Amino acid sequence: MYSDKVMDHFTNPRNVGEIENADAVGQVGNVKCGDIMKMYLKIDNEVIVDVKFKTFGCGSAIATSSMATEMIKGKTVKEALNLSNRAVAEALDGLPPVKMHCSVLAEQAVKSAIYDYAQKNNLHYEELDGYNPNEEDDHHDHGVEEED
Amino acid sequence: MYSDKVMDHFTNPRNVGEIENADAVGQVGNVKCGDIMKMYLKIDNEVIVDVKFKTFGCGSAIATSSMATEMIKGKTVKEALNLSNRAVAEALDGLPPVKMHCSVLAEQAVKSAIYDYAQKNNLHYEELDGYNPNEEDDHHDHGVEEED
Amino acid sequence: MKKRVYLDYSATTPMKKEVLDEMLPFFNVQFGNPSSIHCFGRENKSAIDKSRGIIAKTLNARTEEIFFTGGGSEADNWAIKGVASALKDKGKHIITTKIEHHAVLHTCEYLEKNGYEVTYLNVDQYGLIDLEELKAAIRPDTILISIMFANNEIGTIQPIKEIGVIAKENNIIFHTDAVQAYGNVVIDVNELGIDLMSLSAHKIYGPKGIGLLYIRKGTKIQPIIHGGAQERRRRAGTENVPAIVGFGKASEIASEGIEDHISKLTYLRDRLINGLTEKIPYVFLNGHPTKRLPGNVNICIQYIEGESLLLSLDMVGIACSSGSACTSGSLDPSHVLMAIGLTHEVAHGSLRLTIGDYTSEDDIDYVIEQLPPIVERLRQMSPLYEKVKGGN
Amino acid sequence: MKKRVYLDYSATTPMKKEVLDEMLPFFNVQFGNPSSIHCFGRENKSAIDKSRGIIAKTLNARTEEIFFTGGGSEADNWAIKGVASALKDKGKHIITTKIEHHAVLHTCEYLEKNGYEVTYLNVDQYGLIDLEELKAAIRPDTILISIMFANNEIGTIQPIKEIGVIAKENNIIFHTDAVQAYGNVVIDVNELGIDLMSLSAHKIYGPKGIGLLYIRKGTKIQPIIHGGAQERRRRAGTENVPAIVGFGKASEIASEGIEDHISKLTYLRDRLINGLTEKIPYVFLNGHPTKRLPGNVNICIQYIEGESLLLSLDMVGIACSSGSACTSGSLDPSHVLMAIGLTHEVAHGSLRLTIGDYTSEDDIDYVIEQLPPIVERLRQMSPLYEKVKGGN
Ligand SMILES: Cc1ncc(COP(=O)(O)O)c(C=O)c1O
Ligand SMILES: Cc1ncc(COP(=O)(O)O)c(C=O)c1O
Repeated sequence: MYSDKVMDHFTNPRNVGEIENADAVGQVGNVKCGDIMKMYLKIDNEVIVDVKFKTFGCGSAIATSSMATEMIKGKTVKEALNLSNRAVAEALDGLPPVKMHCSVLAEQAVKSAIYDYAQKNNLHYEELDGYNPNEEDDHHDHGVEEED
Repeated sequence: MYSDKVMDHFTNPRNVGEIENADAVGQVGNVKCGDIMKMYLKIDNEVIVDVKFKTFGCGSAIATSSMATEMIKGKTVKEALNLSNRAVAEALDGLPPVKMHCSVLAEQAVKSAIYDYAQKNNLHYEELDGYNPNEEDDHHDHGVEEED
Repeated sequence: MKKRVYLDYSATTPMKKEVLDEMLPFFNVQFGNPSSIHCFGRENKSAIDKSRGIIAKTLNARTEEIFFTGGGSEADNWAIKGVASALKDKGKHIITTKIEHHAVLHTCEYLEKNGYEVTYLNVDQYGLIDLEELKAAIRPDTILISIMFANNEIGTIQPIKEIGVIAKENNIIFHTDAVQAYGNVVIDVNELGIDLMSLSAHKIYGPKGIGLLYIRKGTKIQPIIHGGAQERRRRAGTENVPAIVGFGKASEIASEGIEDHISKLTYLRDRLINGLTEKIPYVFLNGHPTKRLPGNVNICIQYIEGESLLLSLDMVGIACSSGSACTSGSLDPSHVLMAIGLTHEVAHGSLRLTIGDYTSEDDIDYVIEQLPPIVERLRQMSPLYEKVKGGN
Repeated sequence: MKKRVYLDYSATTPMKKEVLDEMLPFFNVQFGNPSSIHCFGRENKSAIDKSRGIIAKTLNARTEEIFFTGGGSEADNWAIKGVASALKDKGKHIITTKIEHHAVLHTCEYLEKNGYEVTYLNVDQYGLIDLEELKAAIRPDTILISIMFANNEIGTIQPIKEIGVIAKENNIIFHTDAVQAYGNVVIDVNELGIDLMSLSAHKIYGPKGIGLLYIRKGTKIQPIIHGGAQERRRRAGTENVPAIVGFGKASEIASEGIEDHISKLTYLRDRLINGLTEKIPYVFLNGHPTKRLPGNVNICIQYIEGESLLLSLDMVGIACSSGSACTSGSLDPSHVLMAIGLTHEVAHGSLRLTIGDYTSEDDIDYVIEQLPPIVERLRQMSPLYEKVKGGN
């Protein structure tokens, strides 16, 4: 079902935990769908110097959170904003179709944390234009195949 | 499916053939249903001294014809008229439900032959009262179970 | 080899060796079509009827009331659509429950789209229906009551006898999906007033792809698979002889050993329930404490999600499920857990461990030993657990 | 041991050893429910999809166009009822033939009772439909053309490609029951323009109780077995993993050896036809001399009845059938033989001998040797034969 990479990040997730006095915190997902991701960032001079996450969710939710934190650690905020869900999924050697929404969630967790950072510090990132963390689709598609 | 007795009478049918100058000939059944029995009797002084049959039909049609001829041979006409299909079936150690109609046919073949004898000789047998060989039910039930 | 503990007997069971041995000759020696009159097929009719007889006896039914199908789902579909179609002139109202298997629920939904009305009875926190609510739901046009014998997720056993009485009093056909109950509960169709009952062989150590519908003589029902004259013209298709023979053998074994089976499974079940609820905080049992299948353990482990639990358990060789195996393609929390009043959050953390004939006390103790650290690890990752940690 | 010659391959086939070997582990080792995510079940999803892929390839279909069912009859029911239900707003007219298998015919009759109209096309003396009659039967409300690929009794192969073209031109869904054709005729669903196709494993040396419906992507069809999400939500029920795996293996073997299979069977078939028609007077072949299944011999032996023939042949170890095995419960002459214009009398004397992979030339010669005296013996008993004897 899952690639070895997914299983590795599920079994040994990187960057689990919280950051006290984080510069940015974002939380996405909802219990109805069974996935919640919370991300903490430490940002220094526009560089993400530390990142931690907590996730309630399935194996791929945990693995994508872990992978996403790895991918943005040490990157600039702008670089982090350009992280796409496909990139996370690819870095994990792919996800089953029904699990692609987990990678979307990971992308959104990053965005949501940076949005928090922008709000707090009165910053503007054009990558966040039009982004509203509360507008997140409650009934996102889980990718189950439709009949034709 | 069939009892050993049925198989025995099917494999070694008794009294197959025709009787030239028979005193009575009867034929019942029709090709639609796939069974035709023809019976020839030699009657002497109200006693069936010889009997032969020809049958187009399934294994049990042949076996019941054979058994019926055995059962009436040497009997009086009256005794033969009292031969019931159940008696023939029992003598064969039973027939499958869907094949019970074959024993009915055998009973009717005997009746039909004796009817011919009665007609030819202007005789009256009360056992034949109400019997009309042409009234035979074309669409007789083959005993296949009905749904409820 | 790594330890492997199978605790998913409600999803399916391994076939017993005696069952397979019984089936083997029918694959390529006595393989003929039972409808044939030659020696390759002829005896197969009696092999089928022998199985039918064995199974009928375990249910106190008559041989000719057993009709084989391609599985439990087909039997459920048949019972419901078959009665709906046969009695459409009498009425178009059906009563069922909110916690049925999807084979019943989706069939009912299909009928709703085709002019029928369905009442879905509520269940209480234990998963039990309310007999008064059932009585109140009955209408002059009610043609069928379909209530499962035992639930596949939480194991709750319904008051079947009482339902049978109500159905009879109101002259309504009573169908029960006993796929999970059969082999785990003693079933007497006459004592319980059951008119139609669905069973499936692969839940009782028999083959997959074979089930049956018990049809009480005189019950009005139409076929749903039309064609050849098999199963006394009620279910077309070349008979699956090996599977039917295997079903018969599995039934025989199950019925002979049922008392021991029940007491052994009940003992292991309660040991597991007690072990887990004692060792792990924020855990509670779903379903009824005693009116439940002997092999069913269903718990909610708060603050974590079921799939990650399953994966972690799988890594230590423990196989179980989270909600119904049949629904794990979907990610929505189980309709059964919602019907007993759980929140989404809690329902997502459900774990079903189902015990069977090859489960040992060691297996149970292994789970009791392995699960707590897994739960702790996942909770440490969970943002929902943060809030409660303080009070821990 | 007494010689036993099986010549009833169209009724069912023995399962090949390679097929059984492939199935065995799935009974009690890798037995898990494919919907489960643990190690007992997980790999079974891929085992199923592997089979699906193998079978798809043999048909030039896509893997995701194959949907497993509980047999050929269920597939036929599904195709017809599924389309009828999906397209009921477009129309309620279906075209089929008079010589379909009962799984198609009785399904059509059921629909007729439920507001649909069905045209049953005639066939000629060889069992072939008339393409002009088909074209003329098409109406604006025609939603489905269901015409069998090859007939199970007389073996006649229809002009499927031409039918496919007509269906396509008129934008009508085309279903074909290819239960008998599969493994005996090369089938390319794209080249032949087939939208839906029913197959059954037990006719190609695979297990009983498993079939499939090929559904061309985009074809409108509703499920008939509702429930769990199996088969991409189109056919509910725990997957019959061993049988699906066996079906895959049987397909693979059949497709790899199909050319040899066809030429071997055709040779034996013609040897048998020639031998019997030469040796026995008043015998004629039913079906088309060349557009017929490679293994099918169907003859009428005048003046005698089929069952007594079968019994006599069985006693010398020859197993065959008279008309469809599925209909032998009934005593009416076969609807197929009536449709090609035979009289009742003659139709009752039909014999179907179907050849398969384990048939040898010796077997054929044995039949040619054994049958004539049996026929003679039965004719001597037949009152119908008296009339013609004179001219003999
Ligand atoms: C042409 C045809 N269609 C359908 C079927 C039914 O297949 P099954 O026996 O697998 O239900 C058969 C065989 O019985 C057949 O020969
Ligand atoms: C309660 C219940 N009903 C019906 C079914 C369906 O049975 P099958 O998988 O044989 O179609 C199952 C199991 O999947 C079940 O647990």
